Amino acid sequence: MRTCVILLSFLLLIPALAQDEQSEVTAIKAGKILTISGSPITDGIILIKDGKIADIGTGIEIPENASVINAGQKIVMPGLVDASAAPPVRGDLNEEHKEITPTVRISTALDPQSKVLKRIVQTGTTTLYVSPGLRNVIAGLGAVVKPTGKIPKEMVIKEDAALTIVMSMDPTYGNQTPRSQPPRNFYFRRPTTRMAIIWMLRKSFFDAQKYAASKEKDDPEMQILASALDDKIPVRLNVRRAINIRTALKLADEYDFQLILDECTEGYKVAEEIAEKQVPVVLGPFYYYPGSLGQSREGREVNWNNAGILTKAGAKVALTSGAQAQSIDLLTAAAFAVRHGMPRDKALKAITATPAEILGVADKVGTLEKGKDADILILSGDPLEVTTRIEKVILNGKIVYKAE
Amino acid sequence: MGFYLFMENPVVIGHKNIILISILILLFTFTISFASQDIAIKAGSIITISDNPIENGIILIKNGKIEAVGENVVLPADVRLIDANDKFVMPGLIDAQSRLFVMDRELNEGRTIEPELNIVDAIDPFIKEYREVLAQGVTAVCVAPGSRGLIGGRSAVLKLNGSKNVNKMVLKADATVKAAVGVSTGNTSSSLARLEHYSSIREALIAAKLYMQRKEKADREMAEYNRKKAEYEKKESGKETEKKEKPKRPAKFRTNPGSDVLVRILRKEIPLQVEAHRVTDIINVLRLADEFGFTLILDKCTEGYLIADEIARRKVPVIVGPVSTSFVDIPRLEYRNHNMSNAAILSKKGVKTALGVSGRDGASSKFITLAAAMAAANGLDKDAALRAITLTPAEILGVADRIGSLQVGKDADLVILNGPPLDIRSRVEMVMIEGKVVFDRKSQR
Amino acid sequence: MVRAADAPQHLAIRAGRIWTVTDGVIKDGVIIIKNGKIQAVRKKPDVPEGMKLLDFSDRDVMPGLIDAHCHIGLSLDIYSEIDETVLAVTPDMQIIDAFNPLADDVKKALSSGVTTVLLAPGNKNPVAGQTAVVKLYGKTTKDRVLKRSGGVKFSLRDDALMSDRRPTSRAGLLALIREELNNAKTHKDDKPDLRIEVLKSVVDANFPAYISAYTVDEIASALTVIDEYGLNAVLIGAEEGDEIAQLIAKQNIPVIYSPVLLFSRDKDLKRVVKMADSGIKIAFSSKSPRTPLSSLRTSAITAVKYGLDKEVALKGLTINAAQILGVAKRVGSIQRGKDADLVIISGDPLQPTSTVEMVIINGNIVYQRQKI
Amino acid sequence: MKSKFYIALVTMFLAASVINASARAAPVRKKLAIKAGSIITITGADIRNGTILIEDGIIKAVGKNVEIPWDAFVIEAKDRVVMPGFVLAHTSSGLDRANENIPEVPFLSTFDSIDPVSFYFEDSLRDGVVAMLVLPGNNTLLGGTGTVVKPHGRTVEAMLIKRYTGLKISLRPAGNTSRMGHMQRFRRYMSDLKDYLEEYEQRKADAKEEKKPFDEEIDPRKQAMVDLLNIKLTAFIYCDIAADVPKALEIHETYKFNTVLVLSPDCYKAAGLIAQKKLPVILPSQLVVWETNEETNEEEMKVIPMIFHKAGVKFAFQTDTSQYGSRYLWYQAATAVRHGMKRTEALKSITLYPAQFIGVDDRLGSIQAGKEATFIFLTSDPLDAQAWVDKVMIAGEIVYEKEKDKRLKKLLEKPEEIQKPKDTD
Repeated sequence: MRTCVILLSFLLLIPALAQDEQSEVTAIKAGKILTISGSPITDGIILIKDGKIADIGTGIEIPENASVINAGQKIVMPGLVDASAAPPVRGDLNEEHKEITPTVRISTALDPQSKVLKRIVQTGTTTLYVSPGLRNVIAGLGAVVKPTGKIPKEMVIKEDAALTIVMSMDPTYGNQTPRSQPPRNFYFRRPTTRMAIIWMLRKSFFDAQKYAASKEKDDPEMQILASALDDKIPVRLNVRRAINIRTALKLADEYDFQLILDECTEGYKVAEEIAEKQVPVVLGPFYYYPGSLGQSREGREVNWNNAGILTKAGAKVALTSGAQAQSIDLLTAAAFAVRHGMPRDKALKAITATPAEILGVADKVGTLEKGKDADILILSGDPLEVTTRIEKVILNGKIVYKAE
Repeated sequence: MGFYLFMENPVVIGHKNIILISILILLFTFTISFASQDIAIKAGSIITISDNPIENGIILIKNGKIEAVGENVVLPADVRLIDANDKFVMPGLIDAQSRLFVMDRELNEGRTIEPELNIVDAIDPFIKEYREVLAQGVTAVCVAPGSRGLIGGRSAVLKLNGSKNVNKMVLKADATVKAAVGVSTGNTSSSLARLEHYSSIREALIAAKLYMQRKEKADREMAEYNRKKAEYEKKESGKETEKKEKPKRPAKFRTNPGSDVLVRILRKEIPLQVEAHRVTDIINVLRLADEFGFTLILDKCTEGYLIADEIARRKVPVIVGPVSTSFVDIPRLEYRNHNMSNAAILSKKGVKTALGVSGRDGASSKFITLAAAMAAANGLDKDAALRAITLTPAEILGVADRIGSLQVGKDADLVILNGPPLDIRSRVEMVMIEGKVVFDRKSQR
Repeated sequence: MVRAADAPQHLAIRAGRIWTVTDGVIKDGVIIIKNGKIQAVRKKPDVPEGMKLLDFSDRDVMPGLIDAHCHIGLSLDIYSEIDETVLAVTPDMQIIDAFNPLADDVKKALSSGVTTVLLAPGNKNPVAGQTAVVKLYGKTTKDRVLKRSGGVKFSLRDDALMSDRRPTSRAGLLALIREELNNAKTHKDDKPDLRIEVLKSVVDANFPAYISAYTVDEIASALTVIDEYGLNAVLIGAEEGDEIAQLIAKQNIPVIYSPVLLFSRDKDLKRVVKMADSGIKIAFSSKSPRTPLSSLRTSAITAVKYGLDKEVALKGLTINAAQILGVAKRVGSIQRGKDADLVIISGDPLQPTSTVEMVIINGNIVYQRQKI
Repeated sequence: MKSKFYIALVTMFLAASVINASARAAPVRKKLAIKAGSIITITGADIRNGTILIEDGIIKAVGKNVEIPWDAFVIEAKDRVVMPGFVLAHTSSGLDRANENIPEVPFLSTFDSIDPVSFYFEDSLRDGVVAMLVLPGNNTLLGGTGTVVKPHGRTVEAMLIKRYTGLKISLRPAGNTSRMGHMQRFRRYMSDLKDYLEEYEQRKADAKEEKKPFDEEIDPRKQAMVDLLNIKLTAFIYCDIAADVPKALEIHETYKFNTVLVLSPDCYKAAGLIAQKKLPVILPSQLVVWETNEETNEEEMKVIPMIFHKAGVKFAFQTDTSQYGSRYLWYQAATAVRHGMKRTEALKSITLYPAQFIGVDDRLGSIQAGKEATFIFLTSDPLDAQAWVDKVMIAGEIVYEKEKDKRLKKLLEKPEEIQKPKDTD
């Protein structure tokens, strides 16, 4: 008796699994579709053709050969975009033999088998920005990647997405003065203070301008700095304290480069200035209290509603999981941002469309629109509820995660 | 997949292998119904180890024990028949130098005399590697503390029956007490250090001897006191005349668990398993055995082939390993004079020789057959090689009454192969522990 | 043991089975050796007059084994002497200069049946130096050294990262290697520089690059670099290569695989099988002293146990290795005209129960097994 | 007239209680009635628009139509969800230092090292916790005994709910010692204790025999372990990895302790074993772990509460103040519900069950007549991410109100004037 019951159940399972194979066209029927770009669609249909959204809306008729994913009354939304995630790279994230290393491309060291990637995709993140570490003044070039593919080339969707520059105190850590003792290694160097950091920055920008003017074009490092200065590559400045944010804004005016503020722990103090300069902000990991998530001494004056205050002032804000804190997933981050005072719609944008814009991949990801990549989440309920769970994650049209 | 079936805790299902799991559940229902039933294996060739091989024989298994072995065995009515007509059946293999189930960094407490330590406390029953080892026909392993401790603690013989309950895994606790002499640390070895190992072990044994005498004395006194007390009380209850003075109770003897273990060694209740590599160390250990008369097992015994006669004369059993240094990650000093023919020479001289993998991690135990084959390649004859990974280790470790050969009354721990055991092309088809199928190639993906 | 000195001009070996590797197994054949070269391989057991005969009618003969990556005969303390780590980029360094043919471990290794090895610098330099192919025995340098310089060894391993020398990070490592290759590419001949010239010959693709990469990300970045600069490359190690086997096969890059015996989990033991199945040309290595040369054959045997095709395994020990190292003209199979590097073995070479009984290099008997 | 008299009385009462009541505490009424939009009783069904009647800080009645005495002070909470305050069955926070350096210190008590002004307690109150067992950390074999306190009060005495509760045994070897050695040390301690007790009893017997008075106390350093043996104390055994669980169970069997298991994330592997023994467990604050599937090489999500729930193990949640989300007990419960746990069970695991584990379920853990009037007033459903603790009442006394929470204001609102941050770094 028991046996045949089991047999039955096990026969019933087969069609369920058969669905896994992706046929030419896939169609998702959903009770509610949060497009983010426009207003939500009720009882809508999404057509997926070779990895892209072929069509989206209501009353679209589904082709014969299409395999249908029926999301019933569940909620469908675009895959999440993490503008600052734990990088899937082994070992040291900085090339520490000197402070200015623009040619270091973190994407060259991507680990396709990284567990971080396999996990992050199950929490709904389908696009992430990978940045070099924060130990150098000019740390190198970051890239936008998707958690799929067997070699870096297949993973990266935007190479040289931004030049990571660090104005927080991190570059000074470990540097020593050669006075007390003879230099034993390359850590006996500048900077050991904030002013030295800024000085080194100005110097390299100055050299870059000279280089841009001159004929000789044989220095790859200067080449990158130069192209950052004429807006080919956005500059992503890691800052925490209000004073640094101000300096960053000043520098951006001075050398006019395309500025993105990174981490920005005390952004709430200078929200207006940031907003009026129209500088996008990629918030760092959320801290309850100083020292809680091992952030540096600079994160002392936290405000739980940093995101809310910045948005209210009119700044463009992206919420992130934050490179250090891997226990956070973006949906939870958004839920708590709302809890602490961020408007609901802004919070949803802050983990999808906004980071996509900031990273310069808004043409591919961030919203559910015709022609964009089919990165789609199917949720059991409202995305901002802790009790809601991710049922399916679809990446480039393929189901990459399915909850048991 | 068979081995999943005997885990106490439920398999947590990954969304990928739902079908597989439901197959499992099917299997499960069957095995439940077969668990208590008698099993008969029709085998093309039965390698009993203890006696001559049997062609086209039958093995009858009744609730986990071997009921009968032979050409013509009368089968009961409702027997479950396993057809292995074209296959070889042999007893489950034993790795006497295993690290299976033992957590990394848990092998040693310190470079000290701590006979009281018990390797069972370092067992992790939740590791997955054991399935792979099982799939190579290994049904039991002996795990001992590492060689950093001079007397590192007590070893144990474990069965790979998939139980998550450590007590159910243990076939024999306190199988041996592990000691080590002259094992280099950080690949530097000084003869002085090696001498120090030897002498501090000797001191420990002398101390244990005195402890034993004190303990016995204390016991005698206590017995004496009880006797006196008894008759005193008799007098009490008797009439009031000629009152004797009340006997004084002797001070309570404070037992020391560590010394107690050493006492058991001196009383030959537990053998002392000593890891020694160089000739000088081996000689020293043999001297210790002569002096204190405990049961000695020589472990590793890398240079044993140079003094095989000495070892043979004292009838000391040896667990040789590793057969090839390639099983040791980085060649250590002790292995400088390593010889692949070590086992062969020792057993030719009449030493009771078992083989161990002594690999760098738990999963290495799966190479036990390879070790035997290589020993055979280097002069050990094939039967002896097979014996050296089944019955001999069982005898040395004192579990020969349960495992090691296919004899009536022993546990039905056996391996079914599709070819001769030492042939590289042979595959393990099925593994049984106490009559239960714990591995079955058919149910593998 | 026959002293190598009085090796005869002519030598005939009669064998129960001859594993020629390149054209199958010959039952009851004879190998005629003249001046250290194989003059003929005959299908009939009869031997011409006036020739010294070694009769192994009940034994097997196979070509000498080739260890495609090891550090033998280099020094006593191996771990300090194969890495010149003051500079990160040392393409002009030559490992042959450190090789001592009379070292103990070389003598010991003769019993393993290995007759030819690739010597390589270690993994601690991103550009480590030039490899060499040598025999374990030879009267003169000429017949001992097959290749003074077989190619340049690169390392994408974590070992190449150091806390006090560039590079300190994986990204930095790749930046450095790209920088060096770019320099070589754009190098003008007016200011001569040996280091750059060696690398130039590498980027110009006639000089092989031996790239050491074990994990998936290391291999992945290796493939990217190889593709970018069109290198003539060989992968060393490639332990996790099965994860991206198709990509390796597509760029048809041969692999010198790590000693299989370093692994203990089934998943790892099966990796080499998957790689071979997807069409990658595999050679085995001992990485001595990580494992002794005597375990080279055991490695192949273990791979066979876990599903590797026996022929592939045999080739991986002989001809494939010879081809990957570029010495197939002289060694790697029993063929007319090749060096007489032979191993007499007690049975099927891929059975763990069979033993090496005699080793012949250039027609000289260099090892003979004693009875115990 | 009469009510005036009450007010007078109450003011007197307040004057008396002002020492341990914080300044902003509302006056304690003899009789209180809470009219709540919804009441989550935990033990019974939820009640919409119900009433809770309180007398002298004790629940007299709860229900839909409880008739309110004329002299009761009525608290209107129509738009609030009232439920029993959360109970935390295990924490080592709020101590100046969680562990001693010596491995065997069963005679220590957290009562002596609790820091009442630590932010931890203020935060806990804000997060709706009304009782917590403060135990020593997990770095000492026999860590000492615990104390049940409420996160409110200026002194430990004022905070105290139950003294001398639970003894921490940690199976994680400290420093670079091995698990073999760790277990050896434990057994040694127990066998020495056995010897000691035998001799003690012997001396007692002798004294009796010789008709001498026997006034020898049990060695105070051993007292706690003795109480453990005769079930006067509960053993909170910490398992650092799954392999420690079998050992914990063995200890439980051998010494017949009254045992609660404190688990690390890895211990989910041993859920089956624990279920067999029907032991209560305290889950780690990290509820989701990842395991690499060896066949597929994929990362598989293991949801710890679900694994124990399915195995039929009764558990309580614990929190980690530094971690995102999991610093809130409601978040832990909500996470479990997300992955399929029954809502009622989840809520029990942060109220009733922990109360039972630490032996205060006679007073706390549910809303029932006879229990202490200790509630939290929530702005919406407890598992709702947007719900805030609006008020906390302990024994009929309002001890926390959100709008009076200055610190929270500072954390959520924009500072009035933008002062120049001083550069010290």
